[in-house]
Amino acid sequence: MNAPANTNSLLERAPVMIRDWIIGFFPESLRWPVGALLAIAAMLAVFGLVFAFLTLAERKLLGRAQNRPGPNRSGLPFFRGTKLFGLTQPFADAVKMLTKEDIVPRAADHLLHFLAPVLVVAFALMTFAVIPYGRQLVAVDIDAGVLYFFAAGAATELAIFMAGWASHNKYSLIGAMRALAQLISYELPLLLSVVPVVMLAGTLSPTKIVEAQANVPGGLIPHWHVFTPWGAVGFAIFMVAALAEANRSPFDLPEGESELVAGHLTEYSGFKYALFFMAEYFGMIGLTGMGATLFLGGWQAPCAFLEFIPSYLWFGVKMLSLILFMMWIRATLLRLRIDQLTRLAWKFLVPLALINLGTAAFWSRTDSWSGPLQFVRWAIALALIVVPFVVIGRRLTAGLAPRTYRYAT
Amino acid sequence: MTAALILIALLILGSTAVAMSLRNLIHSALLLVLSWMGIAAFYLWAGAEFVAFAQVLVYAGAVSMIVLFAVLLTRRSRADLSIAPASLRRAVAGVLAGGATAGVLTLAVLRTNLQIAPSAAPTVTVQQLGLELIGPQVASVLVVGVILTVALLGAVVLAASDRNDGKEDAP
Amino acid sequence: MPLLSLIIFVPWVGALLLAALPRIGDGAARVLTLIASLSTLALGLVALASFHPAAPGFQFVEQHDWIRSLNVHYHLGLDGMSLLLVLLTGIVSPAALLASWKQARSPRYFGLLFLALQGAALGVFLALDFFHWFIFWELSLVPAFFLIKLWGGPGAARAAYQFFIYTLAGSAFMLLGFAAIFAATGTLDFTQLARLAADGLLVEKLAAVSGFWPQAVFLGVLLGLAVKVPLFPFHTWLPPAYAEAPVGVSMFLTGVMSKMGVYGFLRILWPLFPAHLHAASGWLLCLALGGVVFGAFAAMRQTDLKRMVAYSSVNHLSYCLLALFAVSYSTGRIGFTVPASIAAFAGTLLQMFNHGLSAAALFLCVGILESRSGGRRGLGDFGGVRTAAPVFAGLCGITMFSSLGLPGLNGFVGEFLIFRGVFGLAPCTATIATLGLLATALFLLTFWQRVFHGPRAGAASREFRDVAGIELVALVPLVALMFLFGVLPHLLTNLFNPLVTSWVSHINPVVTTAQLPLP
Amino acid sequence: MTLSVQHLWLIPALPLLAAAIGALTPSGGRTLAASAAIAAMVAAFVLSCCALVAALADPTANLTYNFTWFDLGTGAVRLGWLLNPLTAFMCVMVTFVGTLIFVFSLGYMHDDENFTRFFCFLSLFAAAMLGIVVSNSLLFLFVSWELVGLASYLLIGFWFQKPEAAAAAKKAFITTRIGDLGLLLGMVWLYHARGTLLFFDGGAGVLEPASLTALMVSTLSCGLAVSTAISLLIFCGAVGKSGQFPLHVWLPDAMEGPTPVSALIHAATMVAAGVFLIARIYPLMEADYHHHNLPIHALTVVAFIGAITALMGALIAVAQNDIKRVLAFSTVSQLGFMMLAIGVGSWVAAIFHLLTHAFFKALLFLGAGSVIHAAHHEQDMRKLGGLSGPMRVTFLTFAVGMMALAGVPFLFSGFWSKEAILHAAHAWDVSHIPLYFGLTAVVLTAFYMTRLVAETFFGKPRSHAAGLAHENPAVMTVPLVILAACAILLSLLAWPTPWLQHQLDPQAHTEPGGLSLMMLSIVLVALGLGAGWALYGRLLRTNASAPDPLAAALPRLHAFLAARMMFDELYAATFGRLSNGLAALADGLDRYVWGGLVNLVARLGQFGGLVNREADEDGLNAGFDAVSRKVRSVGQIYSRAQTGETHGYLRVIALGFVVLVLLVMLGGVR
Amino acid sequence: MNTLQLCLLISSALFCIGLAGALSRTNTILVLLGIELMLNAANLNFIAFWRFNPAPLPATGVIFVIFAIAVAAAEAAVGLALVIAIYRHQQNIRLQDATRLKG
Repeated sequence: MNAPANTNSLLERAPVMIRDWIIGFFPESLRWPVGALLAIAAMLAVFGLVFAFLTLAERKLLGRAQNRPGPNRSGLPFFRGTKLFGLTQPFADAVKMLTKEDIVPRAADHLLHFLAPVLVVAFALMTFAVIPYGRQLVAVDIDAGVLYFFAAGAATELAIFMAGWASHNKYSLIGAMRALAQLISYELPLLLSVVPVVMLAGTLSPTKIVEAQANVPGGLIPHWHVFTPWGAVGFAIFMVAALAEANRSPFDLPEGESELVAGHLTEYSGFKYALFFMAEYFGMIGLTGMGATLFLGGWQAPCAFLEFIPSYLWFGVKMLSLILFMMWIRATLLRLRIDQLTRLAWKFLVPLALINLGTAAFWSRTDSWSGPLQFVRWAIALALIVVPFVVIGRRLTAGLAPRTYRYAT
Repeated sequence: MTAALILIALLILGSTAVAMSLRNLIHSALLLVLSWMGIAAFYLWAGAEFVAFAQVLVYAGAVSMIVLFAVLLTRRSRADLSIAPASLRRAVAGVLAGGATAGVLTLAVLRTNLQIAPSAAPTVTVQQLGLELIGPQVASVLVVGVILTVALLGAVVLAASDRNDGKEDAP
Repeated sequence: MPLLSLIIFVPWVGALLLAALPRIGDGAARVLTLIASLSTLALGLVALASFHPAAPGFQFVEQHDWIRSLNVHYHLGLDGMSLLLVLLTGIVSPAALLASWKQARSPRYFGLLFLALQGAALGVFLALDFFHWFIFWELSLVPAFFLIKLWGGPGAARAAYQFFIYTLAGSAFMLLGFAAIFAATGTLDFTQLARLAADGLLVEKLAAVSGFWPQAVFLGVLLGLAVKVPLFPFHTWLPPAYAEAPVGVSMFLTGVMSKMGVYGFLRILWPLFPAHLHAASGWLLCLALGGVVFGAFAAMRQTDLKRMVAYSSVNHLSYCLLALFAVSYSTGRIGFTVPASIAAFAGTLLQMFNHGLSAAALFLCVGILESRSGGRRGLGDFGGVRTAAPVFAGLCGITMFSSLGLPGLNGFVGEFLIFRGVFGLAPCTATIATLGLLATALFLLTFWQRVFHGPRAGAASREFRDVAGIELVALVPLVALMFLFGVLPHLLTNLFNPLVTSWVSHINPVVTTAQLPLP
Repeated sequence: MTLSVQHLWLIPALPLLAAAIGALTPSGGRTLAASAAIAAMVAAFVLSCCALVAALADPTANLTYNFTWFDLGTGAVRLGWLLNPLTAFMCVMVTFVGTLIFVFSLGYMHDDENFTRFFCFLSLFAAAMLGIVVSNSLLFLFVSWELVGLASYLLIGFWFQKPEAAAAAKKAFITTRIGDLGLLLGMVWLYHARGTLLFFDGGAGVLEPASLTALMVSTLSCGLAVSTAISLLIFCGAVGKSGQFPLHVWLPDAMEGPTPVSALIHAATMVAAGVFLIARIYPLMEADYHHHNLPIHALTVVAFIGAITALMGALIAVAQNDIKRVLAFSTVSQLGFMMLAIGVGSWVAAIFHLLTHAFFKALLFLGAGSVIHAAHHEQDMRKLGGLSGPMRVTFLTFAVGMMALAGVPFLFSGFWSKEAILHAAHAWDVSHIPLYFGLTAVVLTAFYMTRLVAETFFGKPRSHAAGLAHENPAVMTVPLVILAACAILLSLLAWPTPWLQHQLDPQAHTEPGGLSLMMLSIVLVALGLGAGWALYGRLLRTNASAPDPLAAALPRLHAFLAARMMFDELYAATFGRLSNGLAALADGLDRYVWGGLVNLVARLGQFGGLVNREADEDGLNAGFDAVSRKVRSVGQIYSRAQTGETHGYLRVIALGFVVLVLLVMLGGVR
Repeated sequence: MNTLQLCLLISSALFCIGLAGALSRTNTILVLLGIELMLNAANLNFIAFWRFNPAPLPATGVIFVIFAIAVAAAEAAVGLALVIAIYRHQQNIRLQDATRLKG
């Protein structure tokens, strides 16, 4: 990709310059580990804060959605009486979590009980290594980045099982089983929705995928994957699967408060519970980050003349918008039953993803069509997607009576 | 370079040895997962990233899940937890056989003089692998695809426990 | 217009129609069968109209590739002899159907099998490639077997089996022979084989394979044909088969089926293996003579009328063979003269045709007698039928005298020519053969005397209907034809005269060592 | 008014037409059939006369008209008509006698229900006979010859209800058929030798000098000339048809037919056909006469056969009691005379005797017929008697016939024709035996005729039927009178001048005199008549069962002669048994030898099947079962190794692997 | 004793531990896991040889390992399904009890 004119704007290169400056202090041999440590520290800091404020944002958003203000009581020790709009609420929560008593059931398998939250957070954090936050801002640029991302994601199920098994509690075990079933069911559509992107970009490395979505000089529509027919469907399936992977809203059955107390988290309390909570958010961040990278063009600006805004800002905006979108869904959609959930995955998303693969293949073959053929291309691609969508959709809901809405009178 | 290798080797061998000797199935299963992670690390050490992540994804992600599910589904009887006397004899026989094979293998490895080129770890990009797979190996890819589907369906059929099936098998 | 294929397949189409209409009434089935059978006569006459005897070789030739890998062609052709036999079939089969008009139990099946038989017979006379010739040859056996077995008399089953297996065994050898020929020459077409044989290549090719093959192939084909004619020692299947068969079938068997054998000799054996036939002709003459004499004398001993007529047809057919073997015997010898052999061949063909008519008519008369006596057909079962049924007696008398060879009727001309030819070529055999003539006269007159003369006795004593209606329609044409061909034989001889002359001219007088001039 | 040779075929055609009409008319149309038949005969007679006129115009010329019947190969089978004095005379005789007999039959067959059928057969017979006479081709002659045989068969077996008639008809046909075979062979040989069967074909004909010399030249291996062989074969036919010595047995039995039939066939025409045939091919017969180094001459055979037949016929006639049998044997004897005449070289005498004999024998037969008719079908002389009174005309005409036959001198034609024969026999230089046989025959003829007349007409009626006899109506007696007149008038043919001789054979020289022979024959005739009268005339038989004087004198000889010299029994013993034996052989051969062979093959097939099944059962299957049992036992040993223990298997694999690697390592396999 | 031999030693050690485990444990699942280990040992060898192979491309070793992993996964799935089926049938999963398939 030819570097656009303003890649060397100060803001753009600031983080890299800082890092080089710090590394400069260390001897050659230590340079690599120090660089890695620095990246880790930066990520922890940034995402730690982002996690904190995300919890607040979520509670404020839910509140507003349910026509109530949300947390606005917490204040600073010394600024009594000032309206902080609940900004310090996360810090208050953090203190609460740390100080609450950590109860471990006697019959529990202590080792596994302790190991479960640690592994969950560890694997969640490991996924951040490959996400490209900016033009050169990627912790580890390995060739099979996307695969690494999903491998790490897959490991989290292990930890959930440990949690469910170790707490020696029927509810937690059943909750773990349900969580596992959901996670495994949705891992497939998640991966399958990513495959077209990899096919079109021709590589598994996230940085190259983002570069593949660089702006064509003079093109008005951003050259992102989402703006192609298969890209859109892929992105939609990816987002639904991501929701399920992160145990978010419509798919948050495992710790459905109303039925299963907290699923595999029932026996956890205090800091371990907080860790699980943090891991969930990190998972969400990771998934939305990878979603943005794959479909929304990562740190690419929508169009050439907006290049002057630094790449990592674009990435941030996109990621946060996705997260807020997830929260928004949490506020609106109802929770799905376990059989609806798995049927949606196996009978709807997987076939659609496979067909999407077909459309992407058609799309890549017909790249050379130009002029009026573009519309034909678009029409065929859309048809290839919409028709199965409608057919499978109707077949799935064949047996159900039409939805009746009873508004509160 | 070899330090890392030795470390990884210790991790793998240690976890497998302990896993094989533990009585608690879940623990031995999880330890095995650890050993698979060790093997993935070895692949990383050898430079085959793709294989490593595939190993992690397949084993840690999927196989471990099946193993754990299998363990859970077959836990009712307490009998298997206690080591029956007969199995002690079997254990000794097993270890002896294992030892014999180990001795022979090490003898074989040490006796053969394998020259190695002192080159750096060769890196193979995913694209090269992809081209290789789609190129000459396309047949085997398809075959593996078929095997996996068949295994999937077979497993479902075998494991599915519908009511009347039970009666048929009653001796 | 593929006339010859039509001739062969119209009866078969009729058979198929019958098969396809299970609910057709008895009357309709009989009429349909008759029409299909008459088609042969009609088409034969059409062929006769546009047949010019003088043209050499075959006419109305149809040749299509059939099995290219085996070099087998669907090759049909018509020459004087085949036309004669087709016309004979055309005349005899409707008569046979009319004869069994009342009797046949289920006329539909009877018609079906009969038409199949007729088609196969026509196929044999017209096919010129061994492959489908042999198919027709074997195919004619199957319906004949069932007709005899299902509609025959008390001993029908045994007779049918003997007939079938005996003929089949014979033709199995013939098949082997032709397989050898095909292996050696690569072709099964009679015309080509004849050309090969003409310039000695056939024997040469067979000998090339291995020494004894020519003789073996000749013997095989000879056996196959001999069983069918039947030549003397191989005729034991004939009397029971003809006796047990129902009237119509025995008429067809004696009228047409036996002619296949003689046709086979003249069409296949003689042109293909002249030298071998000459070599073996001494023995064959004796056998034919045996057939003539023993056939006639055996007839004298028979009490069952049908067996008697069967033996008489053995006798008559042996005359045909006598003539052929005489010609082949005398080729190359001093006694050989062209007019004698022409007369012999002409006599054979005429005898074939005339015997077809008279034997069929005789069987019809015996059938009529049998129908009146409730199935009994012993010589002693009747007496004085002439007083009871004068018209029938008259017609049967004419038939009897025609098969006796009385001049003025059709039997005489053929026999006279045969004797004229055989005497010229082999005088001693001719003199012995006259014994046959005498014996024929003897047993026929005994039959006539025991059945027709004397006071009314046996079946004739009771109510004995004179011949009327259908039987008359069947019998009168045959008798009329006997008179016609008796007085005007040139109607027939014109057909095959050029053919016979060409046959004789083809005999290259292979002068073997000076033999005894005239045995 | 002359009849050209092209139209000669009309003579046989007319009766044939009448026969066809007779056949087609239902049994009711009696008058139509009869009138058609008689009209046809009269017309034929008129035409014959015209033909006679044409023939006598130039006696030596043989007028012929040949046409193609059907072409065969390069040549063609040709037939033709021949007109010469011989043909003409025969046609006239046949038609004239035929007409008279037809008229007689009107009366005789009047109350027979198959009346139309009778006339149809008679016309058929006449047509066939005329066919023989007019034919110029031996082939057409043979055809008519066989048709004559058929007609005689039908007529003899006319009353087919009677088993004897049916048997007689069959016997007649078979015996003549035997003769015909000889004729057929001769004809075929002639055809083969000369390539044609026409008598006179402008030089190429069989009887023309060219072919005769050719036939003479070629001789058989046994030295016999071809012409002799052929003529002897043809003579066999004549022997059969004319009832000569070996084949005469059918003639007496032929009397079973109605008397007009006997008259027509066995007096006038059919039997004469044989003589006519030999006369017709006389040149062929005579061809070898002048060659002396030949072992045998045709004519000598004919002569001797004729002589023997004449004597034998006369001898047997003496001992017969049935009128018609006596006349039958007399005919045989007279035919012997004719053959004798030809044999000794004078075919003209034979033909003359044939003509005269036709008339008076027909007269005798018809006379006998009217007697039988009157006596209600009583034929045995011993039962008749005393008919001279009531049947005056029959008696007188019968007497005329008797005297003509016996050869009463001068007045009757029989005397002249017999005289000519004896004269010729006397002139024959080969041997005189035929002459002596002839003379004895003359005596015997006179003797048995007088016996016949005496027994039948004189004395008293010895049976009730004879008693009732009365004269027949005119339709029967008129033909008798006419015939009697002819019997007398025919002597004119030879008496003043040998006119007939000149017509038939102009060049033949006739040596004068020979008066002593004539006187000798007159004496012999007188002797015969006297003896006959002596034995039977004077002491008339009183009743039917009275012993015959001759029988009393020579009992065994008379019994032998009464039994017709036992020929029937002889033939039955020899040929009858031979043919039955041969038939039995043929049938046995078929049933047991060939049938046996086929069954043997069938048995072999079954046996083969049996052997195959046994071998298969014991040998193969048993062996196979044993082997499979062995394999299973070995299998069991091995299967114990399969314990089902997975660990066991794994352990074995591991140890196996170890051993393998050790082998590879230590074995030094590099 | 170079690194390749070291790797081979590690893999053979892993192989033998798997074998020993498979042989000694009665619990079918562990036997299956032992076999799984032996398979992974083989994969180790492949990668080791690929790693020290003078001509690393084409990466046949790596591809083989990928296929081996896929097939091993399938095998594990079917194996464990069998275990469940056996369990349902004989209520325990002791391998030495499952001897119905004997000769």
